[in-house]
Amino acid sequence: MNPETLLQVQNLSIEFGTSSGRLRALRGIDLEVPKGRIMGLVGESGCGKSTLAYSLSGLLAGNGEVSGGAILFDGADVTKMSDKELRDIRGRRVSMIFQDPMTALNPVITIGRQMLDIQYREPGTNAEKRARAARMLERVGIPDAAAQLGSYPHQFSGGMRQRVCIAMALLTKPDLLIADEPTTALDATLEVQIIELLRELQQEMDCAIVFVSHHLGTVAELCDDVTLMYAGEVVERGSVRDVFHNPAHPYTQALLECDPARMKVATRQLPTIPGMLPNLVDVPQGCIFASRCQHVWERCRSAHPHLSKTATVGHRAACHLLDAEGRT
Amino acid sequence: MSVLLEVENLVVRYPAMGRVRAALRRQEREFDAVAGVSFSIEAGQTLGLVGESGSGKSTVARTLMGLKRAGSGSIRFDGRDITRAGAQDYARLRREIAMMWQDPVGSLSPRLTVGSLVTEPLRIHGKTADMAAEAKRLLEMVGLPEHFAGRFPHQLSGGQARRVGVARALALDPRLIIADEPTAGLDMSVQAEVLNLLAEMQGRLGIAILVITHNLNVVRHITDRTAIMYLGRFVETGPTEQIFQAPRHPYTGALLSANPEPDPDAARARITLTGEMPSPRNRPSGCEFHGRCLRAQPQCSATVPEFSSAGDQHAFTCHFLVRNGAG
Amino acid sequence: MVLGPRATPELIEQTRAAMGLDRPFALQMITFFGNLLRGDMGVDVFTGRSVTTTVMEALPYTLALITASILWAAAIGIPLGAYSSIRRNTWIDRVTGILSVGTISIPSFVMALYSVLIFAVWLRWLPAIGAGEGFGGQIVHLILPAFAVGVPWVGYIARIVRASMLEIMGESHVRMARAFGLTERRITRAYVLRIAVLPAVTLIGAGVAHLFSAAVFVEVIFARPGIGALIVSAVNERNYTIVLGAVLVTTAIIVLATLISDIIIAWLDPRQREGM
Amino acid sequence: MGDVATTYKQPSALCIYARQLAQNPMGLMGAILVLIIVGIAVFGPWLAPYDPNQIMIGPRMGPPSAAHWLGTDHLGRDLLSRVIAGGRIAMLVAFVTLGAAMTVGLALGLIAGYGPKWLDNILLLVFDAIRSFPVIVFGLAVVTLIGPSLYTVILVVAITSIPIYARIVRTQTQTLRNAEFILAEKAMGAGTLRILAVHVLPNVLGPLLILASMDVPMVIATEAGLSFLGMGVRPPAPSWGTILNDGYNFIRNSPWPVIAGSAPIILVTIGFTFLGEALRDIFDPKLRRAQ
Repeated sequence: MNPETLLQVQNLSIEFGTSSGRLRALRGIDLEVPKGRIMGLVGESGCGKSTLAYSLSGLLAGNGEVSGGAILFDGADVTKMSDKELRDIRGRRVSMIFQDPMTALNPVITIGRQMLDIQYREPGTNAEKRARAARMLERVGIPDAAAQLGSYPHQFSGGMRQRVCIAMALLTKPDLLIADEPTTALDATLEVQIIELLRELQQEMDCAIVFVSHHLGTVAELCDDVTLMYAGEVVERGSVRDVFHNPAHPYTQALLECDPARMKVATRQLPTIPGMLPNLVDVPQGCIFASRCQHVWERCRSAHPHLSKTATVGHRAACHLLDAEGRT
Repeated sequence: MSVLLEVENLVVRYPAMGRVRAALRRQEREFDAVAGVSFSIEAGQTLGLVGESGSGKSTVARTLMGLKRAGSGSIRFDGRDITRAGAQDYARLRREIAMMWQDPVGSLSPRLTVGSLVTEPLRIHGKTADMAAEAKRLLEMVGLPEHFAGRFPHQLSGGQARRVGVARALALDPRLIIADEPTAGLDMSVQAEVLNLLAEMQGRLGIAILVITHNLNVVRHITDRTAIMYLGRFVETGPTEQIFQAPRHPYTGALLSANPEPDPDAARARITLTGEMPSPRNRPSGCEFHGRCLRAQPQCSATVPEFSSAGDQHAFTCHFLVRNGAG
Repeated sequence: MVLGPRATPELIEQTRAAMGLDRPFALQMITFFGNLLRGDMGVDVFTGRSVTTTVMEALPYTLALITASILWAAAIGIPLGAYSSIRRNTWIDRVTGILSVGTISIPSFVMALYSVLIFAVWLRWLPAIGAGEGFGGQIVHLILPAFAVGVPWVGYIARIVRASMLEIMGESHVRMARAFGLTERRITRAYVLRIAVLPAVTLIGAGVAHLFSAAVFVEVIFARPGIGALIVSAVNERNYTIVLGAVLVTTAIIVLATLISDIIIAWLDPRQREGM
Repeated sequence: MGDVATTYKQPSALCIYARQLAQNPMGLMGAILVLIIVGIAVFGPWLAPYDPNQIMIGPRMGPPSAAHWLGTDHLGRDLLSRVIAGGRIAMLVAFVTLGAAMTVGLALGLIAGYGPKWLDNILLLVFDAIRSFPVIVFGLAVVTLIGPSLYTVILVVAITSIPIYARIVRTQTQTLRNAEFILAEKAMGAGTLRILAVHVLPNVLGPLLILASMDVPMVIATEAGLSFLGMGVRPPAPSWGTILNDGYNFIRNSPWPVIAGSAPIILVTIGFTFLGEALRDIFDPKLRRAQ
C-alpha cells in the first residue's frame, strides 16, 4: 500500500436484511483516499453513498452487514475491528459531520458539555479542554464563543449549529473527516459559507475529507478527487478535473448533462436520464446501468464491467466501452 | 396579451406572539411575512419567485390561494378583485387556479388511489364525467401508464408522485398553476423531467405558471420573468434571461453564484455573504440587505433604496448601479 | 336526607340553620367558596368536627401510599425499561414486555385482593389490616398496599421508557455521539436516558389521578385510613360535606402533581424552559 | 377505480392483517381469548348450568366440584353461573359505554381539532379537567348524587372516557389539518365536511378503534370496581365486582369466590390488551409512543 494512502476500500460489499430479501446496497466498492486530499462521493439518492460513508467509521445501521471486502484505515481493517478498537479511532482519527444540523446535537446537553465529553480521552484538565473548545468555536465563526459553551443547541440557528458540529469534528484534529451532505439542509447563501469554512480548516489542519454530496457544482468547487456511484457501485473515479472535463462513463456524462447549472443557454427541453433504478434485492446481471444507458450493447447485458483505465492516469470508469477488446 | 393575475403592494402578516405577551412587552403582535410585493402575470406567461427559506415566497402562494388573508394591498385575477373574495367567489376561482404543493407524496391524500386523486377536483366541483376515463386521460397527459390509477401515494416514487400532482392540477383546465418548489426532494435527472413536463404543459395548453423556488436553476429554463425575494420584499425583478446575464442586486448575484456549474476550472468566484437572513420581526434599517452586503456603504443602513430601472421592465432595489452581481 | 326518616321537623330546621342551608343557594355557594379560600370547608354534621380537620387527617396516609407506590415503581420500571431497550429482543426484553403488558391493565383491586390472599392469608408474612403503629409498624403496613398500587406502574414506566429509549437511540445525535467514540455506557446514561425519562415523568404527573383511584380500593381492602376510605364511607353515609371536601383536596393534589412534573421536565429539558 | 386493470393481483388487505396477527403469538392468544369471552357472554344463558341467583342445597363456600366447577358462594349460589351472568353485564357495559364515548369523542375531537382556536381551547380545558380527575372518585361523587345503578356506571365511564378519545382525535386531526394534502384539498375548493369525511376520518378511525379495543379492560375494571365498592350493579344481580365483594368478606374462609371473580377480569384484560397491542403494531407502529 502506498504510504500516502490514508484510506483504502477494497471490494467492499454491504447487505441489508429487509422483509423482501437481502438488499445488496453496496457491491464491490474500490476506492482510495490519500492523506490530506478531499474526495467527493457523488451520486443520486439510493446509490449507497451515505451507507458507504457510515461504514467507513463502522457505523452501519442495525440490519446492515459487511458481506465482503475490507476498509483499510491506515493499514488496519475497520470491518474487523472490535467495538473498543472502533471507539479508539472514532472522534480521534476519524470524525463525522451529518446532514441535518438540527438533529445532530443532543438537545438537552450544553454545547460545552458535549464538546468536553468528546475529549474524554485527551490529556489535560477540564479547564484546558473547555478553553480548547472555546477556541475551536471561535475558529469556526461562533461569536462570543466562550459564553456560548453554556448554550443549548436549540438556541442556535441551523447554519450556526452546523458550525458547532464542524468545530466538534475538528476539535481532536482527526486524520479523516467524513462529511455526509453537510450543506443539503442549508440555504444556498449559508452553504457557501460552510464550504468556505471547510476548505480553510482543511488547509489548516491538513486532514483528508470524504465529502458526500449530490450536488455536482459543490463537489467541483471543493474536492480534489471524485468518486461517482450508481445503484451501489462505483462507476467512475478520478481527479475532479479529469472526471468533470472528460467523463468516461455514460452515467457520469448523462448526470453532468442534466445539471441545469451547466447550461449556458435557456432551453425548454432539459436532458434527462430515462428509466428507473434497478432492484437491488435481485440485482440484474451485467452492467448495472445497462437498462438506462444510451450506448448499451450486447456485452453490457451479460458481463459485469470492471473499473478500467482511461487515457489519464488515476482516472477509471466501469464501462465496457473503455475495454480495448470491446471497442472493436 | 391580457394580464391574468395582478398583485399590488401585497402585505401578509403573521402573529409573532400571543395577545397577552404582546401587550406585556409593548411590542407589535404581528410581523410582515410579505411586506408589500407587486407583480403581474399575463395569460400563458410564466413567472419565477425565488428566495431562501423565510423570504415569504410560500406565503405569497398561500395568500393567492385564499388560504391566508392579505393584510393590505390587492390581488386581481382576470380583472376581478379577489383580495377579500368570499367562499362563493373562491369556489369559482379554484377552478381557474390550481396549485402544486411542495411535498410530492405528502400533498396526496394517503388513502385515496391515484385514480381518485387526479379526479378529485372534478368531484369537488360537482363535474359529472366518466371518472375512470378522465383518470386515464390525465395520467396519459403526464406520461404515467394507465395501471397507476390503482396505486396508493406511498407506492409512488418522488418523480411519479410529482406527475400525479401535475395531473391533478390539470384536471379542471386551469388558467394559472402555482407550483411551490416543484423540484424539491427530487434527484437531478428527475428534476429535469418535471421541469420539462411543466414547460410542455405551458407550451401546449397555454397555462400561466407561477414557479416558487429557492433554486435559480429551476426558473431559468421555464420562466419568462423572475422576481428575487428577500425578507418579504422583491429586491430584483425582470426578464429571466436578463437577470441571469446581468444581475443588478448584490443578493441576486450571490444566489446566482450559489449554484456553480460542475467545472473545477470555471471561475470560482462564489460570493460569500456574511451572516444569515435577519428575522422579519426585527427588520434592519435602511436597505434591509446592508448587514450582509459586500458593497454596503454608510448610506445603505440609513436610506431605504427605491426601485431603480435597468430598462426593459428590469428593476432592482440598490443604491448603486451594479453592473454585474459579482461586482 | 342526612338525618334519616325519623328526624323531627325542629331538628331538621336546626341542622339546616347550622349548615347554612336556609340561606339562598347563591349565598351558600359564595360563603362556601369564601370559606374554602381560608382553608375552611365547613363542619361535618355527623361528628361536628371541621371537614378540613377530617380530610387533612386522612390525607397523609394516602400521600404516603401514593408516593411509596410510585417511587418503588419508578425505581424498578426505569432501569427495567432502559435495560430491555439495550438488550432488545433477548429473553429478558420479551419477559419484561409480556409482564408489563400483562400487569398494566390488571385492576388495582384485583392486585390488592391477591396480595391479601397470598401474603397475608396464606403465607402470613405481612399484615393486611390497618395502617400500623409507630414508624416501623407503619412501614410494614405500607408494603402490601404500595405493592398492589405500584405493580401496574412498573409495567407502564418500563414500557414507555423502553419505547422512548429505542426511539432516541435511532436519532441522529446518538449516531453523532457514537461517531465521536463515546462509550455506549456514557451514551445511554448521559445522552439517551435523560431524554427518555421525560415521557415517563409526564405519564406519572398525569397518572396521579389513576393513583388516587387505586388508593380508594386499596384503602378499603386493607382497611387503611386515607382519602379513598374516607370518601367511600362518606358516600355510604350520604355525608355530602365530607365527599365534597375530600374531592376538592384530591383536585388540589392533582393540580400540584401536574405542576411538579412540569417543573421536573423543565429541569431536565432546556427546550421546555423557554415557554415558562 | 375497480375497473382499471392492475398489473398484478394483490392479496386483500384483510387477508394480510389476519396472517400478520396469526404470526404474532401474543396477538393470536389475545384474539382467541376475546373470542371465547365474547362467545360466553353472548351465549351465556344457554351455557350457564344454573340460575345465577338460585340458592343451592349443599355446602356454602364450597370448593370446586363436579357439580359446581368454580364452587359456591357464601349463600350457596353456583359461582360459574354467576361469573357467566356477570360477563354479560360487563360486556354490555363495555360495548354501550365505549360505543357512546367513541361517537361523542370522535365528534368533539373533530370539532376541537378542525374548528376555531377558541373553541379548541375551551374543549381542551374541559377534556383535561375531566381526564385529570380520578375515575373512581368521580364515580363515587356521581353515585352520591344519583344513587348506584348499572346506568350510573355507564354514565360515569362514558363521561370519563370521552375526553380520552376526543383528545386523540383532536391531536390527529390537528396534525392532519396542517398536512399538505389537506391544504391541497382546501386549495382545490373542497368543503369542510368533505375534507373531514373523506380525508380526515379514514386516517383517524383506525387508531381510535385500536385504542377502544385496548380500553375494554379499563371499562370492565371500572364497572367491577364500582360494584365491588357497592356503588355499581345492585345485588343480587351478579357482577364480577359483587362476586369479588362477597368473596372479600370471607377471604379468610375460602379463596374460591375471590379467584372465581377475579379470573375473568384478568383473562379479559390480557385478551383485549394483547389483541390491541398486536393490532396496533400491525396497523400503525408509530402509535406505539402515543400512549
